[in-house]
Amino acid sequence: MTGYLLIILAAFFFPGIIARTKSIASGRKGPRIIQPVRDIVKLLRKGSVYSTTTSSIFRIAPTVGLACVLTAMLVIPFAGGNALISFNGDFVFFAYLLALGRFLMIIAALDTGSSFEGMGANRETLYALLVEPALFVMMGVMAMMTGCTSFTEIFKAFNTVGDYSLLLGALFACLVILIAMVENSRLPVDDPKTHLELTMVHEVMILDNSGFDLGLIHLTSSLKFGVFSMLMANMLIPPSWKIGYQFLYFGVIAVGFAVVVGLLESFRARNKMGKNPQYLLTLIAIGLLGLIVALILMQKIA
Amino acid sequence: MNLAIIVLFGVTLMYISIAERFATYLKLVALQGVLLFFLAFSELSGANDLASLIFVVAETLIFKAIAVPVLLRNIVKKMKVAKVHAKAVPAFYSLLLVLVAMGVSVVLGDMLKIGNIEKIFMITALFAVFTGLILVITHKKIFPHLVGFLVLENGVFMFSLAVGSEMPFLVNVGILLDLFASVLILGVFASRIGKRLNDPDVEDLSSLKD
Amino acid sequence: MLYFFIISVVLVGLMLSIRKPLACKVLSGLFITNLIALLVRAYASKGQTELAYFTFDGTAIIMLSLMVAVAIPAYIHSFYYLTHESDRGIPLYIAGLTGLLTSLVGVYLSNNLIVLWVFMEATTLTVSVLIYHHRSTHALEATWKYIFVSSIGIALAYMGILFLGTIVSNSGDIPLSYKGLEVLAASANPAYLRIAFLFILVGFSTKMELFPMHTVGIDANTIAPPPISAVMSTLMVNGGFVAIYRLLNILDGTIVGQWASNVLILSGILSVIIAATYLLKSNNLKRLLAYSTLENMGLVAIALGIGGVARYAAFIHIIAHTFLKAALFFQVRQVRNTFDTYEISKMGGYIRHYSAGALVLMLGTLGIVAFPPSGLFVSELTIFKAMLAQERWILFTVLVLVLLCCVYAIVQKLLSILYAKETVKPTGFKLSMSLTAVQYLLIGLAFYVFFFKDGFVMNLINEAIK
Amino acid sequence: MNISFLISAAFLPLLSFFLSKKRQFAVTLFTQLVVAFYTVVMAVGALGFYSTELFSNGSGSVAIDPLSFLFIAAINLVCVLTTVYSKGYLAPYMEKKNRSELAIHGAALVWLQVSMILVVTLREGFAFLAVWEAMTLASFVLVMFEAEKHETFKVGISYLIQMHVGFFLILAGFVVAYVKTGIFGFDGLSSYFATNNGIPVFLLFFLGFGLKAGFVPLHTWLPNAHPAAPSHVSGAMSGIMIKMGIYGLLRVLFAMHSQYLEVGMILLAVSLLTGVWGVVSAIVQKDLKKVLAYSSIENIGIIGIGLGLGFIGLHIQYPQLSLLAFAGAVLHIVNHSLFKPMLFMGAGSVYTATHTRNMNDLGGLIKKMPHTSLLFIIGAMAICALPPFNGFISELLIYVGMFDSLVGQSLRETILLITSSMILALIGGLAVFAFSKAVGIAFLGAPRKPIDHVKEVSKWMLVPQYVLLAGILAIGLFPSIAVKLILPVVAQFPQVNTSTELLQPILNTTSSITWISLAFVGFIAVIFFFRKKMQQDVAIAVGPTWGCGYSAVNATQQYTSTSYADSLISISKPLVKVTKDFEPLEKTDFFPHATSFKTGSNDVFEEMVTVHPTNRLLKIIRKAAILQTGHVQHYVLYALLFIVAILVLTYFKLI
Repeated sequence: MTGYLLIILAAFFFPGIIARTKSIASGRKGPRIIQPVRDIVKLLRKGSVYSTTTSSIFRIAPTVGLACVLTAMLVIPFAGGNALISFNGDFVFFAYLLALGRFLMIIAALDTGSSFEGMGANRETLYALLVEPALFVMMGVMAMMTGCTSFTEIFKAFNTVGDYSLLLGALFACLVILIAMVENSRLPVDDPKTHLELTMVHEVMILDNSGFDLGLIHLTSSLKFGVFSMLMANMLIPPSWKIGYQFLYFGVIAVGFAVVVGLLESFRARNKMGKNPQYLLTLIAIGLLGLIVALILMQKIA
Repeated sequence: MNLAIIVLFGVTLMYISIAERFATYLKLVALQGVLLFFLAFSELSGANDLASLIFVVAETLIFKAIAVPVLLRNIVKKMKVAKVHAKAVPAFYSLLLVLVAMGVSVVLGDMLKIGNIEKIFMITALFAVFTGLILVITHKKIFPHLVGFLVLENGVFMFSLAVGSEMPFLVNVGILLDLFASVLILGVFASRIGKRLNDPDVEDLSSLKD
Repeated sequence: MLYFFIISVVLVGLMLSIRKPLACKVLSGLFITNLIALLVRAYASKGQTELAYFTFDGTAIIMLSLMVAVAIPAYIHSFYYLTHESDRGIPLYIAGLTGLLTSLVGVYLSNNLIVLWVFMEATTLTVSVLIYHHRSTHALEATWKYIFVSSIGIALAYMGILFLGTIVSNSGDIPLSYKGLEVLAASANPAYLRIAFLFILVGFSTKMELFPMHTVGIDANTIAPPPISAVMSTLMVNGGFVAIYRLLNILDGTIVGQWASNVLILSGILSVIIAATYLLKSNNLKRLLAYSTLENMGLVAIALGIGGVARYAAFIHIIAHTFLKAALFFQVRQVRNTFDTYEISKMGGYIRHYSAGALVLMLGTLGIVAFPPSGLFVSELTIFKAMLAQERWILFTVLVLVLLCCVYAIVQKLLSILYAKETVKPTGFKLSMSLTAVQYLLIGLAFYVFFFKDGFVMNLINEAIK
Repeated sequence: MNISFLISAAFLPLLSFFLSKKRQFAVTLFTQLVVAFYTVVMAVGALGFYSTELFSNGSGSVAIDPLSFLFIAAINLVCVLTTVYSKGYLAPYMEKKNRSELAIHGAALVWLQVSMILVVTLREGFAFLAVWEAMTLASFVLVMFEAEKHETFKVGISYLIQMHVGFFLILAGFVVAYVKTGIFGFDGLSSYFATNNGIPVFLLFFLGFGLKAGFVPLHTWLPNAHPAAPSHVSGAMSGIMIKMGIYGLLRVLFAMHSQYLEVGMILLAVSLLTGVWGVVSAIVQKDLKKVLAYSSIENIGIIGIGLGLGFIGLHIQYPQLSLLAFAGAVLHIVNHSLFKPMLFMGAGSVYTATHTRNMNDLGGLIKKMPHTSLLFIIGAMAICALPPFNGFISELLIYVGMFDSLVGQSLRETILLITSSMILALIGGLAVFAFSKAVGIAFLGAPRKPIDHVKEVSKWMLVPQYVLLAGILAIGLFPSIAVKLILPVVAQFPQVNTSTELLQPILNTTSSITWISLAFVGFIAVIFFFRKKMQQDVAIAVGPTWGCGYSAVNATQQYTSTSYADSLISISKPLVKVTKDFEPLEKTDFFPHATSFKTGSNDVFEEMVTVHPTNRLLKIIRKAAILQTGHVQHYVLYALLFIVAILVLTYFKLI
């Protein structure tokens, strides 16, 4: 239960910290940390405009998207604790649930009938397609090391497997950062702040959403950030520590994650659209590198 | 005595393969009929059953020596112009083929070395059969096909003489009757084709093909 | 037996003398009853020999029953064919057909090579009259070629029989009867047996549509009227099969037996390959069916060559093929009248013009390419099983490839008649329903071959194979 | 189970030749229901062994074991539902086709069902092969329904020939086993595999049955036959008939005793290739039914991956892996025979309403055909293995099997398992790509061609789809029942123990999935209710889609299926040969002539495996046709040559 609440807590502050770091990096004071939360609340109360070409799919897609993330959070434990629901193969369920949310966002984008949204949908499917194997390789390695196939048991057993788990934990934490950047369409793959629709990926898919739906979508993306920061925390926080220290450590990781994202966005330009598939392949390469390192550490090679 | 007749028969076979004019074909076929008559007569004179002797004599002399050449002659008469006829294969090669056929039949003849039938009869019979086939293969016109078939007939008859002396008379009758029936039908059709196409040239008889 | 021959000769004579079509109908009816009486007597007195030269053994009874099954519809179709279209020479046509069937009975029942040979010669002469029925230049050419090449074949066969005669001469009992020959063959000089088999096989290959001299049979089938080509490509081919099957039985015991089977397989596979090449190329409906006969006889030759259970399959193949091919040829006439041509490329949409006939054509097609409900499937499966049991893998792959081409060609061409766009305006001619019913009956018989259990037909075949 | 009753039932529709068109459908449906009811009742009662005399020389020994029972249930369900669907689908064909064509079609539908039921119950070689060919014949007749189109005619015949090739391969396999064991049929296989090296025979069977199932190098008939056939036929064929190939493969696998690694490796390699290649080609297609045909190939690949992993589990003696993988494969067979017919029926309804299957001409159908579109979208989500539906359950079992067995394996197995999990994830992503395209472009967005004449299809066509939807949701939300049902089938695999201590973790997983799915539905309800309440008193306006200020927006600016797939084509060129043919305008012609731009994708494997070899073979055969020259002397020459040839061969002892 603690994991669930912590994720929601992190989600509240995440976008604010990113905005603040970016503005400080560019010399501005920047808005309050909780400004994005206020935006979402304002959006939830506003009226909305629906396009004539859209159908019922367009209307329910954001709702199901948020429900997917909320259900996905059920399976994520906190630092060795038990998740609300845990069963063999729940990380597969986690990945495919996010895929369901993404599937509905894509067909909703196609539903609007605008060429921009079609472009965004097309790119989104291709990038998601290339990211999933990376996630599975990572989870495969962890299952290989710990011998169990659910988040709770893996993270329980992960840190105690051996001293080298810290080395792998760090490697996989970086991998999670990169996956999170792609999953939430942050900089190297997609630039949220650009105003030229031709270059957008995720932002262009939600062009036509307005009012309550737009609020839901922003809430979903911030929650996703919370989820990935919790995943990263699970890998780094040793379960043997006391609860107080674990909360503190999680706070440091979450804020650090946000600051890293903000800094990355300030000092790095967006990839050329044609280069993205190649970039995503590097993610899978890092995953495989983690596999080989694990194999060496477990004396399976040579 | 038999040997001389058989050698003469062999010569007629070779000569027939290079014959050009229809008239020469006629003469050679008639000659072969006569030779066969003498051969059959000398062969069967020993045996005592008179009935088969009379039949064979009648059959060879009347059919082979007289009736068939007459039939062929009136076919030739209807073809007013075609005295000389063209061959599918030049004469030189058809003679070469006949020689090869002779060599093969000699080899085959002595390979089958059972003694109870005169080997020389066997060789000439095989030689005649192969020559008949070659005649049909190397010519385009219907008339040489007919002649080729007759030579094949003579070969088979000679072979039945060599073997058939033991076989009962009834069986021989049935066989020779059938052979001549087919010759007659062939003759009738040949003349019908001659009349229909006013020139029994077999080239244009090849419209039925894939 | 003797009465049968006398009656049939008398009937032929009467047909030729009385020119009226009605008389021909009555006389042919008489001939059919005569035939059925013979069949009943044959089945009753199984295994006995009559007139010294004829025995009623398993093969003969099967072939006779097949003849009865095909002859009756052949006569019915012929009368429809003669009255509607050409009225020239009805008596000559019917007399020729009766003469042909009589000589084929002689071929089936004879137990002596010479008698078999004589009746074979008789079939050639009688069938030439039928091929020449149209009296067109094509008919003339086809008849001339057929007689000429068959006569050469018969002469070669006679040479072969004379070679066999050499081994009989010293024993002196009934010359050249199968049983006698079988006993003597074991001790005979193998070289003689080999040449004899070769000459007889080549001689009779015109009759059984096998490789060396199948060509004229194809032309004859194309030109002859459909009922006649139905009889030719089923009953006459069965006659050729009986001749070669008897010969193979004689040589079975001897050391030459294996060699003879290999020659038969070689001839069979060559004829199937040639059939495949021409099936792909031919655009004439009757030519297509003639080549499919060549292919099926090639398969039967291979089956005889492989021996063992494949011999059993050969008989089933012959029975099923007779029914299917007869039904298809009878249906060809209806197709001809609807489209007024035999060109397959011009025909089309037959299923819309005359759906009953189209169904016969579809069932016949799927039967002839050996799909399950047809008896050919049983025989082909058994042939392949026996072939692979003898580890003949190259033969298997070549045969499979070639058969696939045949199936492709036949199905594509025959079904294009049903479904393609027609270029010729159909004449709307409708055959009487009774005739189509007869075709359904024949196809039903072919499909029955697939299902029958160990009925009386099975032990007949076992008897035939001994 | 009395076979003669079945066969006599199969002849019942023959009398529909004499009935009017309307009543023909009633006869067909009635016969199918009788057959379905009879077989299910007998199958349930007869989970034992029978031997009834069936064919002339082969004893048709009938045996119903759990695998046959599973297939009988699936066959009956799919066949009856597709026939019900066909009533609506065939309505426009009533005038065009005459009575006998419709009668043949109805009879063939019944024969397909009866022959498939017989295929899964007969074990004896001869009877099995006969019924196998009867199934091919029935499906050939069904595919040839619209044979007046030349394309359908050509495709139907190439389908028949390829199935015939498969028949010969299976026959060869049976005979090789028969020679050694004396039993001609499946029963002889186990004793054959026990004694001698099973790999060559396995390969023969794998090629034979793989041809029918649609593994990649042998699949070339599938993408052509399905679009050509009417939709209810392609639904039945893709839903259940290609599973007959899998059924045959399972029968052979049940008989395996050893060599598990080689069998597993072959299966896994081919299936991975099948899965990836199938779905990549599905993405590139323009024709809606071709997309579904290629996705059938992909699902066959997933089933193959399950089987392959199961056998690798047997080799490394890791019982959980084989149990989970086999359970996943068998469950995926059931799942696929549920959602694939539904999707084909959806495509059929689209064709009935709009008379086109080209996605570039469709779009915006959800406004005119809400039911069909909704069903198609749910079917698409099920086939992409997205959670609340049944596709996810079988893939989850395979995933858990893979990850569970990773611990403590040697290097080779680990790499094998990790790569297959990665590729399976890749297939999942590609499936999302393919079906988001199919759904988004065909059903959603603005209509690319006017669709005012389009209206929702009749009730006959929707009811079967809703029945299948119920099946999908049942398995999706309550998987533990499904796993328990297929357990006896999994127990038939060699050396697989389904003891409770192994089964318990699986049942835990499935029950918790039920809970989490209900939680998911609960979340959706809560948010939806919250959304409705918040939007009650606010203004909801309607306007044109935001076009960045461009006023003359029209439907052609939308993404089409080709452009949507372009991003993937750029990185998967070798796998998928996309052909673009258009005559570019030269600089010189100032008054440009009318030009055209046409893209298409032809099948890499099809050219390599079927098109080129057959063309070459037919060319060689045509060149060999020189014998029938018409000259008599040539005919006599052949006789002479044959005699001389045989004499020479005998002389050199070659014969």
